[in-house]
Order: sequence, then structure tokens, then C-alpha cells
Amino acid sequence: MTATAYTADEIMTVAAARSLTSDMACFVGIGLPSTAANLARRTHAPDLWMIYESGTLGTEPDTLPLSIGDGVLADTADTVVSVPEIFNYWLQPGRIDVGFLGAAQIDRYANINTTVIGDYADPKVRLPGAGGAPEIAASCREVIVIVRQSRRAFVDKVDFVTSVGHGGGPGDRERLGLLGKGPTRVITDLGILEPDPNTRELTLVSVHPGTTVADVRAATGWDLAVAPDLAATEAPTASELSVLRSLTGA
Amino acid sequence: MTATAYTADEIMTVAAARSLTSDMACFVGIGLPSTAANLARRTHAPDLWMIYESGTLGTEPDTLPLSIGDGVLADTADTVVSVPEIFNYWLQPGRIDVGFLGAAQIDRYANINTTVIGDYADPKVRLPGAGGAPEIAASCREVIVIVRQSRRAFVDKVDFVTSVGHGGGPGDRERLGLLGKGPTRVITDLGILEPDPNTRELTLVSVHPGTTVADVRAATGWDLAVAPDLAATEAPTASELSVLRSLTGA
Amino acid sequence: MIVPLDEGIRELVHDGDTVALEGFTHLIPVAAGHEIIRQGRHDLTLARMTPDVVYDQMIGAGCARKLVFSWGGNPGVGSLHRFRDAIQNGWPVPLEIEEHSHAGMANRYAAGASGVPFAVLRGYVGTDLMGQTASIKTIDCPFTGERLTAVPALNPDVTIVHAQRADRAGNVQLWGITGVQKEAALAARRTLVTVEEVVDELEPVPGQVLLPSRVVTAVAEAPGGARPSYAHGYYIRDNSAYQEWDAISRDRDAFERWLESDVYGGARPAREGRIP
Amino acid sequence: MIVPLDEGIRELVHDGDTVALEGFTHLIPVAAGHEIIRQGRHDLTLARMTPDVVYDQMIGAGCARKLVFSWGGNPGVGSLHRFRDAIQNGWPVPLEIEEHSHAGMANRYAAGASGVPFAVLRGYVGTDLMGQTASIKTIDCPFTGERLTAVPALNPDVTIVHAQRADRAGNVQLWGITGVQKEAALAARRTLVTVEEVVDELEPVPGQVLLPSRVVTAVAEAPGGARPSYAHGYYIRDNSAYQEWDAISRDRDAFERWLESDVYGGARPAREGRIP
Repeated sequence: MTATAYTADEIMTVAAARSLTSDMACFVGIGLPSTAANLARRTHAPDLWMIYESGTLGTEPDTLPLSIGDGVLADTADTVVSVPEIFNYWLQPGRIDVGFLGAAQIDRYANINTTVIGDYADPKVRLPGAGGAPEIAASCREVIVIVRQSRRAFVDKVDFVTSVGHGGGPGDRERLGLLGKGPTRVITDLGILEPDPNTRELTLVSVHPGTTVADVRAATGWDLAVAPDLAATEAPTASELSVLRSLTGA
Repeated sequence: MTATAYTADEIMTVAAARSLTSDMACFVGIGLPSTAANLARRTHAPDLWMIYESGTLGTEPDTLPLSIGDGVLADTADTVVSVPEIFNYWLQPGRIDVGFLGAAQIDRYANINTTVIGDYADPKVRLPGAGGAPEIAASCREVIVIVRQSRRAFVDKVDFVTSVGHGGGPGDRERLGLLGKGPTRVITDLGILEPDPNTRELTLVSVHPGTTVADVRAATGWDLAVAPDLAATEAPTASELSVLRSLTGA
Repeated sequence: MIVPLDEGIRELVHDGDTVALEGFTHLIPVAAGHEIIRQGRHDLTLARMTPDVVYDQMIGAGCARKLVFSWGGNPGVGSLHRFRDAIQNGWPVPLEIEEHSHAGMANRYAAGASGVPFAVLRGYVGTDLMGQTASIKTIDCPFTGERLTAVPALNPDVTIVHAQRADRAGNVQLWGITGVQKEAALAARRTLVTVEEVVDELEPVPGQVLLPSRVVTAVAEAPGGARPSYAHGYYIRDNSAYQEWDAISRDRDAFERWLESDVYGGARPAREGRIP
Repeated sequence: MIVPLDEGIRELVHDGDTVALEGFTHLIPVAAGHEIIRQGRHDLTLARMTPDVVYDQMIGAGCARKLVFSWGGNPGVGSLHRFRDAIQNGWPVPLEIEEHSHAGMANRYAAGASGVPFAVLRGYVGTDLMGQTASIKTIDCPFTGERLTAVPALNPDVTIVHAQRADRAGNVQLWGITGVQKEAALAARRTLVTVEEVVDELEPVPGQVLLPSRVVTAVAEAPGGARPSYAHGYYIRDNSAYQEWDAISRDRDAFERWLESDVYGGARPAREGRIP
């Protein structure tokens, strides 16, 4: 296969899509997570069961939705339920395999901030807030985070814990009584990070083609650990790129 | 109008129907309450809004349902909701004006037993139990009880309080935090009883034609008080009887 | 996913399980109840808001050790005599009861479906149920201090419901009066659904409840499987059968003759088919 | 029952009220929000799970004293700049916030609709929201001892929703993504519904929510009243309007020009009609 040019967002989306399999139920956030989930459904995971927090269960949009509640999500869903039901009957009991989240800030233990930069009472930047993320992070069997990597986003300690990743380290999720395993993978435009099995600290496990470990460390606000068996992310295939571009209209 | 013969059950049903007005929402139990509510809707209360605990809201059956969940109730309803919703969203917040209940035993404070005759652990007769009655009795703005009068049914103290009427007397409902006014009227085949405004004790306020106060007292298991302004129940009209009989097929 | 009914019961219902065959007058899973009798399941804890004729039959056949319920009667007819005989005389085996109100049971299933250990409601206050049923407690509102009632989540080992239709992937569609079936199914560890028919495509219907195949363990085709109750759009309620049950169930011998002729006599040979 | 929109707002929305204009991406009651601005309501506590452009507009116009919410953004575009300006700079008036998660807000409305003072959920544990929001507390299960989270019921003085249709008696029908509208309406002391059209008969639609007229205080016909959001079956979402809002809202002067031209300029004279 000949090499094809692609953007950093494209390999991020493709890498995220590859984390999903056809037998999964996936709680999909809008934006990059939605693009990745729809890409997976159109490539290697045709039976991926997608839930959006607007209440659409098993939706199969033929175009990429622009909001979390586009009409196409309702039209193509197995069924549409109320918002209380999606959270109480579907998310909370731990029925969902994977939750897909974004982040404004993420720290070394994969705790996520989407609430505020600076002080809560006197914010530097007020962000949209929690939405369904705290409970997605708590209750899905595992969580995948998609976020562009930079020192502004990858901080040693988030200004505000909107959604709990691995708290302060090993055993914290269990102590807090959280059902799911928490973030098992963070996919960025530079590489892939996963919590170290022992320390729970986010560790670089794969770098994307053309990126160096030094690049990734330079974009990380803490002293980033690197896995001994560091992998190189496989470049997007022509087929993946073609489907992705038909989705995004790029 | 010429006198028409009617049964004791018929005047009981007619008297119950007359307690309902067209602007009310009524939580209807099966059997006598259902017959009375449907009679009211076909005579003086055409807009009576009937709810059955099976989840049918604003139902307008063209025949008398034989069970609480007949198909005709769903077919003619404004909407059908789930059983959790009927109890949580409709009954519990006090949206329903009148609850219609039956009883196996009822005592002088209009407490109702539909659970067991004799000892709970070693019953003489095991009855069907509570169903929705405890919450209907607690949450409807008022409760009307329809029950045939006898010493077996009208007891000084019920063997088991399935549904609270006026507890042990004045102030008990308020102490228990119950939302509604409780039973405001008990309609029997002999007359009509209402709680005394001061003592809350069921008091005979009306006797049906052909019945004496002595008859009613003989069918009551406590020393029944009689209202000073005791009324005589107006006999069913020919029109009421005709509609009732078309409903029951009698 | 789609299995014969006998296979579904064999795989999913075990002695000692807590089993809910739910249905609120409509869509009662009668065929499944009879298959449980035929397979001789025992020591079951049977849960249902409105145990009616099919539970009377299962109790009379000795399947149940305990009943969790809120109203046990023959709807429109009267009492359940096999249930009475079990409670009053321990025949054929003693029957323990855990008794609630409808609001309490509905909220117990809803809590079970929601993955929380209890539900809060206004209920039971002042009634004698509070003194008899251990699974009713009080709880204080942490904001207003008001005292309310708590009931524990009900999470059956198996919930069995009857529905109009399923597709070949095991998505289930029911409509009309849908009762507490969604909550009972979502609260269960395993769910078996009997259906009037398996179809290629589920045409949406107003008022439908759809149970996605992800929460359905197995589907068994059982046309008429809700008789003598009804299946909205398929057949109506056989009121005479409910009335006839009164006489049959009053007498132990008549009941045993009925069991022999109508349940064991109707036994079909076990067929092939396994649950994935 | 059926009133002009201006009359409905005048009668039902008062200064200082807690007001919920609900809608989850779909059926946002934008026309009602603009009428609230035109009538100069102030000191409102605005509640909504997903305050978006219309709340940004109401906040920028100075209607709100406080916002109760779980996600405040311009869906698919980014942040809300009038909301930011109010929080960061107190412009045009300071804005107090009470911040929850979606699960918390949904359960607050559900508790409000159910007539209980609080709801129980698994949520917030380990997050910094627990330390910032007074209306999040812990509660222990009286059966298992497990610690869970409690949130108080949310009972707006007025809930406003937009729906596809109502009949002349005031029964309201909405479908597609129905969000938390049923709960928000049932939790409120008064409910105003704007609709695409008033019809003689409400034909049932799969997936519909029906709000019986008994829980609807008033209905106002407002065709296109959800634009730039959408009304399933009537018109689609105007994504460009959401994108354009970003530039308008970043600048106070641009915002005030927009207010003048698009809200005050669009003011219609008060018409007759009273709420019964």
C-alpha cells in the first residue's frame, strides 16, 4: 500500500476508531468521539452499538451528526428514550462497554477537566462544564479519551476534577466505589497513552508516524513515562482515510 | 317520575357516581369503583378524567372493562404510561382529585384492610393484599370508599391496616405526613357515611330509600354515630338506571 | 438468541432462583410458567406485582418457596385459592411471603434497573405493612429533613416477559399496557422473552417499549403464550378462563387433574437449540 | 388554554421566578425565550441541563440572576460568550451558578415530577463538583450501607417547552428526541408549551410523549418557535445560525445590535387573550 498523506486529527480519529470492536456498546460524545465511533462502524465494527446522551439507543446515522441530538440520530435509532432513562437505566448500571470523552485538561492520572481554567469562583476561562462526563467516566466499563496533546491540555494536576480518571493513583477508583475501570487509553494527535498497570500514571505506549518521543514529552506538562515496549502507531490505511473523509466531507 | 325498582348495588353505584364531577381526575379501581366512574362519565360528568393503575391516562372505554388492564382501556386512553410512571409521576405528587377504593374491612376511622382476616402470620383468610391502595389512600386529594355494609366488613378495628384512612382520629394524617384529605365519603348499599369534621369518626349522613337507621346500625360493628341533619339518598333516576344497566348488561 | 421455549427455561431458570414473570393484566407469560412447572423447578422465589392465575398454578405445583408481591388475586374474579392454601395450610409446600404495595414494587424494579441499591418513595406510612415486611425502611431527606420510605432494589436472577414481536437479532417490541416489564427486564441478571412471533423487521408502533437485544438473553416463539390473558393486536382476554379457574383452584384434586391434563398433558418433547 | 405567546409569558413568568426552558438540542423554546427578553423579565433563576444559545441571549439581556445547569455551551461550536462574560465579568449583571452533571439534573427533575424532595444516584463521587455545589450530598443505603449521592428535587415555578402539536383542549404531543421535557413539565408549578401548530386531533406517533392538558397551564402557537434548533417532522437544525452566534456573542456591541434588530425589532404588539 502506498503512503497517503493525512492530518494529525485523522490519525487520532483512526487510532480511536481502532479501539472499538463490533460487539461493543459505546457511549458516544459529540465531536471527535462521534467521528471515531462512526468511522469504526463503517469499517471494522459494523455492529457497534452507539448510544448518544440525547437518548438514542443503537443509532446508525448515515451522515455525521453535528450535535448530540440531531434528527438523524433519532430517525435511525433502535429506540429513543428519555434523558433520565439514558442515564439511570442505561449508563448507571454499567451496561455500556466504552465511554468516549474529550477533555480541556487531563492530568497524569487521566482525571479530566471540562469545567474551568483557573479558580472556580474567579475563573480565567469558564468552560461548558460536566454534561454527562462524570457518570460516563464512573460507569462505563472503560473510558477512552480523545484530546489534542499540548502542555496547556496535559497538565500535572487539573484545575478542576470534572470527571474522575484514576484519582490520585492505584486503588482510588475502588475506594470511591466507581464501577468501571476508568480511562484505559488516551489517544492524541501525537500518540497513545495508557495508564501503567501498577502506578496508574499515563504512559506513552505508541507514537504516531513522524512523531518522536521528545515531541510527545514536549507537549506534556509532567515528566511523561514511556513504555519499554513503545510501539509505532500503524498509519491510517487508504481505506480508513477514504471512509473518514467521506464522513467529515474533508 | 315514576318509581323504578333497583337493587342495593345499583343505588350504591349511583350514589358513588354522583360524587364525581366533570372537572375531576379520578384514580379508578376495578369492580364497583370502575362501574361508578364510567356511569358518572356517561351521565353528569362527561369530562371526568379516569386513570387506571395499569397506566392508562384519560381513558374512555366504550364497554365496562373486566380487569384493570383490558385492551379497551389502552385503546381509548389519551396516553398509556408505565406502571412506575403512573405511581411516581401521577399519583404520588397529589395530581389526582379522587381515589376510589373498595375494602374487605373498614373501621370507624375509615382505615381499610384488604390484606388478611385474622393474624397476619397465621391468617383465617388471606386476601389479595395492598395493590395500589395504600398510596391511593395517601396521595389522592380525597378518597371515596365503596363497600357493601355488614358487621363483618364494618369493624371497630381492622385486623390489618392496609390503607390509612384517618388513623386513630384527628390530626393523625397530618402527623403521618399524608398529602390528601383521606376518605371523605363511604358509600354502601345502605347509606352514606362521612367522617365527622371534629372526631373524624365515620358518621351516617344519608340513608338509602327503604332503609332505616336501625338497619344501618345493625350492619355496623361499632356504635355508629348519626348526623343530626341525616339525609335521605335520592333514589336513582330512570336515566341513571338505564345507563348503569346498559353498562353492566343487567 | 432465538431458542425453543423448553430450552430457554432449561438454560435460564434454575432451582432456587429469584424469578419474575411480569405482566400487568396484559401479556402474562403463561406458556413460560407452564414450562417451568413441567420442568419441575422448585425452591423458586417468585416475584411479581400482580401474581394471578399462572402464579397460583406454579404455587400449587410446588415450584415456589417464597412470593414477593403487592396484589395476589384472580383479576375480576376474586382470590387465588392455591396461594391461600399454601399460605394458610402449607400445601403443597409452605410459602413465605414478602409483601409490598404496587408503588413499592414498581420502585424496587426501577431501582434494580438503575443499578442503585434502593428507591425512595412516599408510601406505607401508617400501614401495618411497615411492621410485617423487613424490606421497608424509613429514610430522611438530606436537604429538607423530611422522612420518607425506602425499599431495596429488586434484581431477579431471571425475568420472563411475553411480548408481541421480536426480530431475528432478538430486539423485542411490546405495546399496549406495558406495565413494569421494561424495569423488570432491565433489573434482571438474565431475561427470557416469549413472543407471539419472530419477524424480519419491527415496524414502530405508538406507545411501544423496545427492549434492545443487548438486554435480552433469549427469545422463544410462543404464539398464544399469554392466554388466557391477552396480547394487544393479537387476541383478547379469555375472561371465562379466569372465572373457571376459581372452581378448579378451590379443590386440590380438581387442581391436580387440571395440572395433569393441561400442563403435563401439553408437554412437548425437548427440542434442539442452545442459548449462545 | 390556547393563548398568544406574549400573553402566556406575561401571565406565567414573573420577575424572580425559577424558570426552565427545557429541550435537549431538539425543540428548544427559542421564541418563548425571546419574548421573555422583550418583556424585560429579570432576576430569573434559569434552569436547564444544556443552556445553549437562547440562554446565552437571555443572560446577555440581563434576565438572569442565577443559572442552574449541567452543560453550558454552543453545541457543535464551542463556548457561550455572554455566559462567560456574566460569570467572569458580571456583565450585564452578576450571574450566580449552581452546577450539576446531566445525571444529577435529570434526576432532580424526575424527583420534582415525582413529588419527593430528593433523588438518589451514583454520581459526582471524587469530582470537584461535590465541593462547589451545595445541592449535592451523600446518602447511605438503609439496606446495604452503601454510600450514594443525593440531589434535591428541582421544581421550577414555570417550565416552558416547545412541542410539535397540541389539540384545542391543550393536550400536547412531542416526539423525536424528547429529552427531559416530560419531567421538567411535571415538576413545575406552571407549564407553558409553545407548539408548531394547534390541530383538531392528535394522531399518535411512535415514540411520542403526550402531556395531558391537566398538566399544561397554557399553550401558545409559535410556528418555527424552536429555530435555529429543529422540530422533528417540521424543519431541520440551522447549524449556520449556531456558528454565526459565536461571532455575535463574543462582542458586547455586536450582541446589543443583534438584540435590537432580532429581538426587540421582532416584537409584536400585545394581543388580547387571557389564561383561564
